Amino acid sequence: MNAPINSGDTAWVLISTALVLMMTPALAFFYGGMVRKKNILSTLNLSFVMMALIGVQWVLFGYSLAFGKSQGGLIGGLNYLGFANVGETPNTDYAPTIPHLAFAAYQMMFAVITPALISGAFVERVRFKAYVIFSLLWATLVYSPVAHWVWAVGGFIRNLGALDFAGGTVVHITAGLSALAFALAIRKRRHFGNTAFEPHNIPFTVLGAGLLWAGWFGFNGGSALAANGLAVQAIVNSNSAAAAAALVWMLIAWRENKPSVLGIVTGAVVGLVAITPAAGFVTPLSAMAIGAIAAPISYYAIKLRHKFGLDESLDVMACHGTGGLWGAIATGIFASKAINPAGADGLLYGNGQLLVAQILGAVIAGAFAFGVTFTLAKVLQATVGLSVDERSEEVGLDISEHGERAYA
Amino acid sequence: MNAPINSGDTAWVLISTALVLMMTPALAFFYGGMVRKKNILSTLNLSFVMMALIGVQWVLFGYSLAFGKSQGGLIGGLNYLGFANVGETPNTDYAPTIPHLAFAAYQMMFAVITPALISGAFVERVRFKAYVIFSLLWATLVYSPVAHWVWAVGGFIRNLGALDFAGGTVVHITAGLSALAFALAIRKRRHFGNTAFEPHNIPFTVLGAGLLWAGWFGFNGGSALAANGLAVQAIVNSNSAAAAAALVWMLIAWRENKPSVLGIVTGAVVGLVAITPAAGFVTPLSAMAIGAIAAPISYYAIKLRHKFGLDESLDVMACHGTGGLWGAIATGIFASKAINPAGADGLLYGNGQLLVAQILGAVIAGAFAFGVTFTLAKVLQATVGLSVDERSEEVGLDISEHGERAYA
Amino acid sequence: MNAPINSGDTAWVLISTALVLMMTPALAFFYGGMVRKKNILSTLNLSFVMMALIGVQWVLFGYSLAFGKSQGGLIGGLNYLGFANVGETPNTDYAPTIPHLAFAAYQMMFAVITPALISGAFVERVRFKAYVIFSLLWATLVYSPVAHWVWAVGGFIRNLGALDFAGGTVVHITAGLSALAFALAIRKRRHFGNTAFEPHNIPFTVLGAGLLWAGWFGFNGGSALAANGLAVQAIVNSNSAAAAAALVWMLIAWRENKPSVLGIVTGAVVGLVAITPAAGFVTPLSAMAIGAIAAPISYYAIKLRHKFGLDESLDVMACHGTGGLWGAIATGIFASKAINPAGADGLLYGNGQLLVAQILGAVIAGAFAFGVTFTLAKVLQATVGLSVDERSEEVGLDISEHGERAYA
Amino acid sequence: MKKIEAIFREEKLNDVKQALYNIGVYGMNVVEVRGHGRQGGIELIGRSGTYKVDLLPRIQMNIILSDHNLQKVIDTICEAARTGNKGDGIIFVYPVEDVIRIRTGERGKQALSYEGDIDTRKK
Amino acid sequence: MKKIEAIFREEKLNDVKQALYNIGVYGMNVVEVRGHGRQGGIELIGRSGTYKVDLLPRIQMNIILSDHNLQKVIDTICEAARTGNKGDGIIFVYPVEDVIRIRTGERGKQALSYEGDIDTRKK
Amino acid sequence: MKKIEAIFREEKLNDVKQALYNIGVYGMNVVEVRGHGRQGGIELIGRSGTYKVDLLPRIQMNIILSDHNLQKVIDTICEAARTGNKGDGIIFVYPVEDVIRIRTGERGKQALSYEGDIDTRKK
Ligand SMILES: Nc1ncnc2c1ncn2[C@@H]1O[C@H](COP(=O)(O)OP(=O)(O)O)[C@@H](O)[C@H]1O
Ligand SMILES: Nc1ncnc2c1ncn2[C@@H]1O[C@H](COP(=O)(O)OP(=O)(O)O)[C@@H](O)[C@H]1O
Ligand SMILES: Nc1ncnc2c1ncn2[C@@H]1O[C@H](COP(=O)(O)OP(=O)(O)O)[C@@H](O)[C@H]1O
Repeated sequence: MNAPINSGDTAWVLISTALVLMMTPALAFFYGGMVRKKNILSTLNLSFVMMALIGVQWVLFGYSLAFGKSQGGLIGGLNYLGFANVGETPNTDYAPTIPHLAFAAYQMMFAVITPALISGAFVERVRFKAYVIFSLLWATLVYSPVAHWVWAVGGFIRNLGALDFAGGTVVHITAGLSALAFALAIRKRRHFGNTAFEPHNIPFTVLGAGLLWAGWFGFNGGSALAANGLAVQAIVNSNSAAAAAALVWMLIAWRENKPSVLGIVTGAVVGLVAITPAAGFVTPLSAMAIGAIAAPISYYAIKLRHKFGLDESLDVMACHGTGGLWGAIATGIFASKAINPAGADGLLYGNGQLLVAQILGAVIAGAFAFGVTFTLAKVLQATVGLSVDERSEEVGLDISEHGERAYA
Repeated sequence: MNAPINSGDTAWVLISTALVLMMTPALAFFYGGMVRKKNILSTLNLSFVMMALIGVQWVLFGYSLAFGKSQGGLIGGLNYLGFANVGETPNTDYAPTIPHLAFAAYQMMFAVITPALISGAFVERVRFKAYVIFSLLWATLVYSPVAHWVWAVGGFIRNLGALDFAGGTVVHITAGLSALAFALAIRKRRHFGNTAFEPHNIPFTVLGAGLLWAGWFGFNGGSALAANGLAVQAIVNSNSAAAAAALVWMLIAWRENKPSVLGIVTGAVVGLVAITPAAGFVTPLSAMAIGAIAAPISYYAIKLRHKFGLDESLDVMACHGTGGLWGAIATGIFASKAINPAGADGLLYGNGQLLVAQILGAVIAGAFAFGVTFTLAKVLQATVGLSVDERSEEVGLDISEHGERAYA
Repeated sequence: MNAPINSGDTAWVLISTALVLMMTPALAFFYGGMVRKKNILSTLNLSFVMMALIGVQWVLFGYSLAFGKSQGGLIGGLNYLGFANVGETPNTDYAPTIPHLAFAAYQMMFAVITPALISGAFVERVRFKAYVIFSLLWATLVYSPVAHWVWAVGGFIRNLGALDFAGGTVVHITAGLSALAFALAIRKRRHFGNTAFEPHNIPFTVLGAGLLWAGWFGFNGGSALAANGLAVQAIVNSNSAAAAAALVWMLIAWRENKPSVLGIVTGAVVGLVAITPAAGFVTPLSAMAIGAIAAPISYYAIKLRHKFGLDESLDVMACHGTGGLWGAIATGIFASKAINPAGADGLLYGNGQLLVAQILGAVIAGAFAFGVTFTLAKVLQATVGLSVDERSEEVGLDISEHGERAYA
Repeated sequence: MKKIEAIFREEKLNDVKQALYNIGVYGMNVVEVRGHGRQGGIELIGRSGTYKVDLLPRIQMNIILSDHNLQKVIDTICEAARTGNKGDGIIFVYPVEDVIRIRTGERGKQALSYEGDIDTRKK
Repeated sequence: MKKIEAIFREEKLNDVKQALYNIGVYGMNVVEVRGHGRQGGIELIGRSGTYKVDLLPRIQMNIILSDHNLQKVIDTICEAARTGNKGDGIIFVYPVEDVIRIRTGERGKQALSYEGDIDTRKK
Repeated sequence: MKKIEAIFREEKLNDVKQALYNIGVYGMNVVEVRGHGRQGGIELIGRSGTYKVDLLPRIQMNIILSDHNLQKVIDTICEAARTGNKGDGIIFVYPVEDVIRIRTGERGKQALSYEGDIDTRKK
């Protein structure tokens, strides 16, 4: 007997799917505003093209590897290849009140945006060809497995008892650590360290941040997979964390100097990252605390990155990596069964075990993402080449990789 | 016994929440396009930062002051501090079919955008510090009380029988009159009156207007607090009023000279403002009339403002203030119980009393907002200072207040 | 006895309405990025103003002509003038679980965007006055009739057995063929063929494409008129076709030269166009095939248009016309009753009849749109004049038609 | 050698450029300036009503050329850029002391020669 | 005839322009440049921390005028553009060989006269 | 005193600027121009197929300097800006009659001195 489809839940998951889809172009603008004029189209495209590439990959086999029948908790089976057996009947393992296809489509949008997030590490010099190959492999070798471990029935990190409501580990930790690994493998931009790379259009970044914030309601709220109280909790928590993080970031910067708008919107995004794993497990006041603490962590992580002279260009590690790590830990501290009985209590509610599982899960996923990415990057470097030659870089990737000029 | 949660209604209110949230960055761009290049980040931020500031304030105490247990019809009690007692169970006073938390979150977005609206009055010269303090106080001393009077059970304007479907009085009249008061308190921009301040990026304004129009479906449609016929009515009315107002604005401008695109999109926004209080009470044809009449009112109000030599820079009073006032009056004229039995009949349907209540409510709220704002502004002027010094103004607020340049 | 209203379905159709509304400003930016700086406001407005003009026209009589009681299968009757009789009760002919008004509002957004699509044919030289008159007449004489033929109960193309899930014929074929006809009637832009008209802001085009993609989930998914499995199918298919088309476009361009970002996003839009009629009738893998084949068709259609020296400026025919035609045919090939029992089987499933009906429907609608448009354009040319004089064109339409400059 | 600085309406760029190519003048560069002259300003339309702007967009085209081509180029530009309305613009002529090609190191007149240019044609 | 190239702070454009109108100088054009001089650069704020930019936005205003008005115009600009802080800018003076009005074909000084301008006023 | 107008590829700005700082040349300003010369144009990629653009973006760098530094600066720019491909650009040299610092009122060579600059170093 099939569980009946609930139209309200379906409506909510569908619109959440659209919201999360929109986050990829939003990210494109968030990133694009921060690069130089000669690389804006290239940077926009590094995000945009994931909607195409992973949009195909996910249907063909990405979903099956992530959510197909578990092969020993390590990877999904091939039973959903080409969305076979993914139809209008619910998959009761994950979302008993909506069509299975809706779950698969919603999950697709997470798979799409994650490699796009990584692209911030190597903008303004990456070879487009290498990026296409890399992200296809990454989606297959990192994203699908980690999604399986953390979210799939039988996944081994899930079995550790680790919680990840909406992708703190699956999306942000993997993206952050992979960005770090890639940045260590690829050469720096010319003049990095000597010349300031001024963001060419900060309003684009603000636009991106505004759309990301709204989209995150679908990212975190939709992860309830139903239009219920839990979805509302997740949204309120997301907003609270974003607001608190933006405020705190502003205050830190103000004390030091002046509050840059780029900083304020970055703070908001960092807050959203940090609350992602916890969104459905904590109270709004805990969410505020999580956001408020995330801000200084990322703020100083960026400074540290500069100190190390590492050209991880748009600070994916500092924003998504450390934000995601803190979120995983914070879930272990602030989670409360009073909010979500399907979750667990955290340290603050007297249970230390969750925190251990959280850290374990985060470290395993992060280390795996780092290792595979570094290997992939090195192999690509030795074969197709990771970065364009210096002259092409100076001319700009818009011209050299795409034969275009953004503005005339 | 609790009312059951309806998933369709919840889905609708959640997505409306996201839509209204998105209106704040949309407003940022609507405003940002109209200022000079050197103030674009500052202007964007005056809106954006409200998502952070009021996002925290509303959870901590703003919501409680607005919708907590009424203290004599004047202000809400402290029973919802920190969203205590605001959970997944419906608050049957306001929205019996969705989680109380969803109602509170939805209302938050209105509280966020209202002070952002006011910022149009003093862009390009306001001291950021003064603005942060002002808006925090304003949200607490003006927004929460007026929301309570108009919408809360027991609120004294509500008890007068005045109707405000989606915030004509609570949002637009308070914003407009506060903008007027603030503009009277703060000094003009240098060269105001002698030099034209050309909008630096009208496409941004068009983008903002487009997103505002879509967002308004959540603003007015979501105010039904359910995915029902009333929500549909509100959306159809909103669209009709916006369309009619934009058309009429275009025609007036055309007769005078040429139809500017800035004028057309302004007309659309003015139509949306005017229909806001009436959206759930009138027919689509009445909505068209309301929009069509709103256009000349605001059109000539802008001219008048110029005549007075008042630097209410982006015409918040002319667009939101007079638009909101006309909307309140129009509700008293066009409202029909045939559309919404929970409403009342207006003048056109033989009942003059509603009109009286409407005017009374609008005048009280407007006068209160004006008075408190003027006082706050004067106090801030005497203490932290309302505006930056003239040299900083000439350099531009992006550099002087935020240490940034928008474009490179 | 009335069918009961389903809140989930209503929520889905309402949010789809908002999404499709948003597609019009999205289109404005998609187009606006491709014109020269001096015509950006004009181009944005050609789309934006349709929200105003058709927003009024549809309520007054457009809807009635399209979906009013059929007059011999050719046109709707006047029973819905001014949205009379269009209320909160469902219209069981079309959408039995949502308010009739929601159906009418949702349909409005299609009527709004279709003439906006055509505007790509004659940007940078069209007389605004002529455009306003043209689009009003076009909506009345082409859009409403064709919508009636294809979608209305009793419509003669519908009775042929032709399928059009979300407007491949009604929207894209009519727009494409009308664009072609108009381009043949209006003069070319000065210097066309000698000088390159470089797109002035490709990021705007990417922004537009990103929002169009998300909006299309409402366009195609909403056409299920319920939050059910069919809506999900339509969304998954839309995404699959868009992704495949963008990828294939990229690969073709890459083999020839370099993959331009403008090409990639164009590919995505073309994929979405092609899947529109088929979205609710085919499998995701068929959808991918449809998108993949659409890409080269449009790619070479653009080349052909250049060869003919035709100034159909933004390739509405090549993208929407041929994309729509291919979509109509593809529906006749790939449709499967297994996906949608209310549909029909296509050639691939052993039924050749559907293909015949599809081609017949497409040809009739296309020829009709072409003929009426060409006639209208010629009449307008002889009366108010289709294009501005050459000096005004050189100065740019922003200044000459609207008295504005976009950027300062 | 001389430098010509021709300031004219934006919308005339294509026409002027084409006219110069036609007579074999290929070396040039252009920049967008805003200027004020006998034409006082223009009225633009705002949200409601108009406002005046007094710096108007113009193209400044710079051409460095040999003395003997000066008059012909001036005449060509004047013809292509003229509309007859106030605001058509103005041409300035400056002395140039030296010219150096970065790529080839050529100097002086030699550096100002282009394949198929006005001087080649004369021959 | 001379050409003045005055490079000064963006934010002084209005003041300089107004000062020049006041003394009857109407012919001018401006362009946005980025410059470096005695002022080394400025600090901008990034996401976290600051970074230094060494080319700063300046307005370059070009005025072609008769020799006898040179000093007065220089003085006027200096006064209106000065803040006293490093980075105020610099004025260059060049010789001009000829001036041609595109619309009227006027040449030389004649071409540099404007209704109600500094020379008319003197009379 | 002379004015150097060096027109070169956008992407060389950093290199040229750095090379000039290295020899102690600090006073300069740059503006983005679009130019045409021996390099006819470039092909850009559109939606489908290519199209040709004939005005290419270049940086124009203006340096006003004392006569005795002229050759060294020209050499430095040439070296830093050269790629060897068509389109590398061109340098023009003009006479300058006067220079005035807005802030200090210094005139002439005095106005062209910078702390630690090429002339100080020579000593
Ligand atoms: N004396 C001048 N110095 C510098 N630029 C000038 C001068 N006079 C005119 N211009 C430039 O020429 C443009 C056109 O001049 P204007 O006097 O309006 O044209 P017209 O001679 O056709 O009336 C101005 O906008 C300005 O850019
Ligand atoms: N030698 C020079 N050549 C060209 N432009 C110069 C030169 N010196 C200064 N400038 C321009 O003048 C601007 C201001 O110069 P700067 O030396 O910083 O001002 P100040 O004299 O007030 O200290 C610079 O940004 C640059 O645009
Ligand atoms: N005669 C000229 N007048 C003004 N600018 C010129 C002239 N010749 C070249 N330029 C400028 O120099 C740039 C490079 O010139 P080009 O002839 O293409 O370089 P190359 O000498 O390396 O072939 C041109 O784009 C243009 O901006």
